Amino acid sequence: MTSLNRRQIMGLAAGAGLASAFPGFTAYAQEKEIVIGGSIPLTGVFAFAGVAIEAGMSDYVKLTNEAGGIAGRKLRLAYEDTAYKVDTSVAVFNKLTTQNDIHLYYGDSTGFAKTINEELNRRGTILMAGASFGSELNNPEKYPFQFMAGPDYVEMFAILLEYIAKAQPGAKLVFVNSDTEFGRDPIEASVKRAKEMGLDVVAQIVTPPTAVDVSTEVLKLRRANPDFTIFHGYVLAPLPEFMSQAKQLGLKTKFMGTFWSMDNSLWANVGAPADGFMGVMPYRYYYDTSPDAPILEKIRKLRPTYQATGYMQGFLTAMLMGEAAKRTLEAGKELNGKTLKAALNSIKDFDTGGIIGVPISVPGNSVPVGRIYQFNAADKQMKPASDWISLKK
Amino acid sequence: MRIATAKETYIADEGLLVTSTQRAWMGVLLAMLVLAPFVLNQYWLYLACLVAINVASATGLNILTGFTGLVSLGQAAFMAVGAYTVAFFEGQVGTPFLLNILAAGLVSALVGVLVGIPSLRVKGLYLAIATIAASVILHFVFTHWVSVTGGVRGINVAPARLFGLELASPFALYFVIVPITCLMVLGAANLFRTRIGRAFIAIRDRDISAEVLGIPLLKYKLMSFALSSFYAGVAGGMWAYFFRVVTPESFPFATSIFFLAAVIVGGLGTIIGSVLGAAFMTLVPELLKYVVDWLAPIFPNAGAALSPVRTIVFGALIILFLVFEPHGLAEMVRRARRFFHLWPFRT
Amino acid sequence: MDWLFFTEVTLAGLGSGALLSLTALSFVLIYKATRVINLAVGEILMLGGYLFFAFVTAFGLATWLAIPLAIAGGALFGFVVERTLIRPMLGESSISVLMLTVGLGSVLIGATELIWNTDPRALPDFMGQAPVFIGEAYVSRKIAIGFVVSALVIALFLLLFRFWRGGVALRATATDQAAAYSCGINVPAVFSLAWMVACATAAGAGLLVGAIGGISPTMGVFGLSALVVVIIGGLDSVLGALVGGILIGLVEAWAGTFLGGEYKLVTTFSILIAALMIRPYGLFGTVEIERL
Amino acid sequence: MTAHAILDISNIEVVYNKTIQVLRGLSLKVEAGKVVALLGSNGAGKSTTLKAVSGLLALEDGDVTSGAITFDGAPSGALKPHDLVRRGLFHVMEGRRIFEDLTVEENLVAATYALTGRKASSGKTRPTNFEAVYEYFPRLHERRNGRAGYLSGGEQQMLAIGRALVAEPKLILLDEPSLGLSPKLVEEIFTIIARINRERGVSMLLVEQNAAVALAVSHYGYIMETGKIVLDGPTERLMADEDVREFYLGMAGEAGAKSYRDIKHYKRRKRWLS
Amino acid sequence: MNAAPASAATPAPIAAHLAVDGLGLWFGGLRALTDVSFEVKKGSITALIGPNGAGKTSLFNCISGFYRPRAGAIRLDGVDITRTHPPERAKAGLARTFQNIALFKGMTVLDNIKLGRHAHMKTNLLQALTYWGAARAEEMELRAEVERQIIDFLEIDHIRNKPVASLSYGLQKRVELARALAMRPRLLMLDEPVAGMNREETEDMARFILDVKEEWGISILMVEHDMAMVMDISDHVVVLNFGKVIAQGLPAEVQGNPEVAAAYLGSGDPAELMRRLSGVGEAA
Repeated sequence: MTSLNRRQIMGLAAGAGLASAFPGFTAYAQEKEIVIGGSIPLTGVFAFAGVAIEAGMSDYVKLTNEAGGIAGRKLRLAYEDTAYKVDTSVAVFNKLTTQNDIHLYYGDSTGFAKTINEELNRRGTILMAGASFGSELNNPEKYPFQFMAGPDYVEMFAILLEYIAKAQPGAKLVFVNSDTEFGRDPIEASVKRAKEMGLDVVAQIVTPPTAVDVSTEVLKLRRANPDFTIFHGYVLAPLPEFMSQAKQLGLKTKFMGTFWSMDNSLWANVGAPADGFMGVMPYRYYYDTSPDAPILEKIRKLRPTYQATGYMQGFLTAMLMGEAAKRTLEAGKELNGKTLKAALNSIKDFDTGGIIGVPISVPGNSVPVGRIYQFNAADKQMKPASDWISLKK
Repeated sequence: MRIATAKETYIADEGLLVTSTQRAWMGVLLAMLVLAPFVLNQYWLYLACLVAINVASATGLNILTGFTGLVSLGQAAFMAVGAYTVAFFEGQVGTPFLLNILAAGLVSALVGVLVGIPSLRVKGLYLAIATIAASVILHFVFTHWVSVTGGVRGINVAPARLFGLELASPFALYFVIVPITCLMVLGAANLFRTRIGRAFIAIRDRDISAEVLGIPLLKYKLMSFALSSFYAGVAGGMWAYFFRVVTPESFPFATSIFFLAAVIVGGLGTIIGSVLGAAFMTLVPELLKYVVDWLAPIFPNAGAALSPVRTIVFGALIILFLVFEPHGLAEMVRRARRFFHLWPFRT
Repeated sequence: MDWLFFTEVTLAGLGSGALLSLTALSFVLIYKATRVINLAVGEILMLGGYLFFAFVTAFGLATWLAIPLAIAGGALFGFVVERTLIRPMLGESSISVLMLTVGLGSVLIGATELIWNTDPRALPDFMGQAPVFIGEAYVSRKIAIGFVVSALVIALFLLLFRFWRGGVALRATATDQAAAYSCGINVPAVFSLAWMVACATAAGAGLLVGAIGGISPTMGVFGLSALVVVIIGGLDSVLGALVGGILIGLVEAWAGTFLGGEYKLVTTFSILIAALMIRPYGLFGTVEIERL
Repeated sequence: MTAHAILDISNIEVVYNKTIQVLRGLSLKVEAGKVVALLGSNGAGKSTTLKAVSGLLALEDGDVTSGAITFDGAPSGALKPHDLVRRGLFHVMEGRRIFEDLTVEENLVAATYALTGRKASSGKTRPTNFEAVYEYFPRLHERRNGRAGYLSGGEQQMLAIGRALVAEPKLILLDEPSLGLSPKLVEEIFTIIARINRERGVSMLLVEQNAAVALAVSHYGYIMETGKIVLDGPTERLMADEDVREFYLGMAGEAGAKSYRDIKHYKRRKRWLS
Repeated sequence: MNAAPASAATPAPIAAHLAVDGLGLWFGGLRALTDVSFEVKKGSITALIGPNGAGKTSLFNCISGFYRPRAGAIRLDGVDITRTHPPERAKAGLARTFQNIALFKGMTVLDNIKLGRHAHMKTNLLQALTYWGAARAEEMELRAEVERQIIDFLEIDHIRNKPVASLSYGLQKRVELARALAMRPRLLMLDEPVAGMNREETEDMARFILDVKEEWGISILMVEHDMAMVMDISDHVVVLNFGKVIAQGLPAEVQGNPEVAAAYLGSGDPAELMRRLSGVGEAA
């Protein structure tokens, strides 16, 4: 009998331990705060961006709260690592939304944005943005509760093409993309667009996602001998090797990239071979001391060392979310997907505090603005190579 | 389960649950499974469904690798075939939910048979690599057969509908996914009470002598591949309805590794091992998140800085189990059962 | 047909093929002595690259010193892994040990992310920039150097196994450890040596691969291509690693150029399956004797 | 015993997996230059005894938990198996255990590691003593470049003994050299075993199921049951023992060989020890 | 019942149970078997002896279907089975044990024995997964039969639920015999059934072999080197050397054949051997 009792006690103890280990069993108290949820890739192939995004978002939250919050309510960031895997992202989404009252959400990939879209539409309570600039998402009908804090990939290409068309009409182009969803996204549409703009895409090169050695691709490039080579679907590798081999071969082509391969510190590490690399960037860099950028000043005070491009992306995304929430609350409306999106789309000629050099509007799901920067190896910095380019719809 | 009668003593002896204690525990477990959705919140229901899907797939892989001895690193690809099948049938054909799930299993089984064909000649680790090759080729098909798979963009899947109800939330799907998985696990347990299960084990232990004992090797190896990928296909099909989008990146190679790890951690060649292993490996990363949460006050940047730890823990779990508990969780359960059986008289 | 272009593509293929061969050599050495497929080879490759990176940038060492140190670091790692993880697994099934190395790879990736974070980085240049021309055909300098180094190392091992009885000891140990002991072979030493040399080779290959493509926690996937090489060449054959590496290097180069980059992987893996159907133990692998 | 004992096993106990005891206080001696037979039924612990001597026990999770083994005047317990081989103790294991993937000659090369530290020629890939092996076993010479796995059972046994010869040992432990061999080959192999003993003065400890042929080549014999020695003596004495004659040599009393056709059902096993 | 496909050739008159006729087998240039012919009569024990490498195992492998002979024919009860696959032969009533025990280490004794019945069972995959009706009935019938006929007969009831790996060598050999018996054989092939056994264990095994023949009426073909046992229990002896039959007949006839003695038996007398050996040292 004694043993039975002891066993029961043990069972109770184990049960209690279990309950405390599984917070799902306990209810959460609601606080008067605005929570931004986040599925953020702090590990995995996209971690370099995720870490910076998290920093940017939490800094925005911090600055906003210091300034009194949004309509009197504090902002809070609730996020978890996803390792850039769709199922983990969904798990994080489900977990965070059950534990917090979430109306704003940051998602990490195109795959996740597409996966969760049905759920967003079903709930209708959340406005989501994220690290993906997938052109498919830039469709307010299909993705009514999502947006992106910058141009989509096709728009990024469009900005590059616009720059090229102006700098060298009729130039010969080569597109180089990785064989991933990310890499393939803008290619088809952009080939068409280039043709319309009188530019000549003489070759398209696709590299396997895990390419290390690019010698054969460089040989192909040499045959095509373009004036401009546009990379898409990479972060850094194998671009430096591509460029240095091309230089060794005496190719005159100019190399360009899109947002996620525009981080300054990555290129600073590459050094000389990176010289002259250009690309489209929707935001200013951390070190930009333009007078019309008070926010950058604040950021530099908060974080004395360089912050990656993902930081700006995260910061601006959080800012647009905050602005949407603010406008909704100030209009006396309840926070939900519809009201938030409407508030977001009401943003017109909005001053980002200098993160973007021109006032922006969010007519649909994207912010089609960008600027061409070029890397200067001597100064180890990306320098503006054009004015801000706003695409007209 | 029928209670044995005097006439059918061997039936009792060969039942899945031999003692009344076992039957009682199984009853408790089933009751818990039925009650769970009314107690758990959405997040834990989400995890419960994910665990169930993974259990189904891990059970399939254990049939192939643990019981038949054919190492496969292609389980994720078979799941993908199932998921695409569901997406295709749901979107383009419009057949009903359960039929689509069945079709997912069957199409996957067919692909499994194709992939299994080299297994007669190619052995051991060479075969494992051949299954990697098969998954690479399948991935290529998913990316390039745009008219069926939607290419890199993949396919969105409409919510499952059953008896006019829309099954969109984890709560609703739980009532389909968990029973299907339970049936599949039961099926696997039954299998190893019959000649087919024995044939699989014989092939694992010594394939050439199995042939002389009357077991046609190719037929049974292919059957094992078919069954294993049927399980994967059904799991993939449920996955498709659960996540409602299928892309080529949905089932990366790492998923195959995950399932193999789950089966090893759970216990190769045991049914309960597949269940425990899949549940354990699915839940560990979640539990780690809580650890990180608890540490957050001490290390302000714990979330970001400690997250590679999860990668390390995944690897370390595999290593530790292999070195210290090579027969996996199943063996630990067995030991615990023996302990409680004798407790408190001996330890 | 543009023959110059074809020649250049072929040369590039030979170059990357040599790197694959070198990595494959690491697989082969370990398999030869311990019958273990080390799926962590890619991560050890990565470790070599990061060690070199750390020695040069964090410790400010000269490259000529950092290179041997990184390779020695690989050897040390091999030694530790063999002693602590592989030896307790003696006698376990090959799939268990295979998965152990998968776990090891995961731990290495996590540790690398923890220490160096996940940014991709370029290695400090230690090969120079000037291009190499063979006749009129262009070869990237790094690729050319990689080819020469790989070829020398593999030639060295081929000669070693031809004229030194250590090769026999390695294979004897792999076939039957107890019998090897009973022949006076110091089995633990053979295991240690094989792992040390193999991991040093992988670390060295990591330097070359990292110099070409940069280093990142994901660079370990290179090991997967090398795995294809050893399966085609035969898991226990140095010659197989050489021939397989060159073959895969060429096929990848040709497929990538004339079909498109997206066809590279699928072509090599299709060849893998075809090769296995014809020769289940690879081109030069030892056929296992099956008896009733 | 006055002669110098090359091997002296004294009162050893062996436990597998820390739980299963196999040897319980076993003692035996091999005098220098002699052949000693160790007989007993399956599972009595004969192979375990040999492995305890050669140190290979550790590979199978076995431990010598008490007692002492002295080889060539020095305790062997602390030595690794390969060190023992290099000191002149060679174990020809049950089932031949040749390296199937290697050629015949490579198998012999592998055995040259036994000469490490003993012979100037130890580093060479082909020391002169290969000729001696080929002289004993001309068939191995014919097939020296063939893969050892394709040799017939008899040839594999020859190769296993050939490897021992290359190692130039003082003591050879032979585990069931007759297993699976035809009567004639058994005679051949045992003739060579006897020659090696007599021509080279190599001592041997021989484990055999074929008691008749084992006793024919030995000077002394031990019989073991369930982990200990139950009977021992010079070969002549053992062969005269009635129990040995019935249970090991298959002789029915004084009458000579008994037929397998006459075996009674449910025959009770003779207990050597009560 | 008879699953072997009918041969196009006219069946030989059913004189023998197993008839091996002019069998030839070669690998590359290496001749393993040349024109091997012999018969196993119903209800008899036939022993196959010969030097190592003479082709006994190759012959066994040809009969059980692991090798394909290049020439000749094998007939079981008059039906040509030369071209059939091993599982079909098993179904037709051919069972064997193996030289190196080939039990399935991951299974219990009972499951190992049950496995032998595989070819005679009908449960399909779907029935197996559900374990309904026919599948369960079939399993129960098998269990009852195995218990009644085999486990009792071979006196292995105390180990039926043990994993085979934990058994001693002698018991493993017995379980292998049990598994072969579960195959409902008409012809049982034993490959060195008493190798590595001492006199006492050999006696046990000999008793079981004789019982199988006498009580079950199964014909036996066995390879064995233990001449004392072979000569005592077999009805017919076939001697192979260099892949050819050099003698066959009654045990006594074969034993007296000088060619057999020269190729295989040697002196056959330990006493004689001892005399020779004692002279070895001096001679050298």
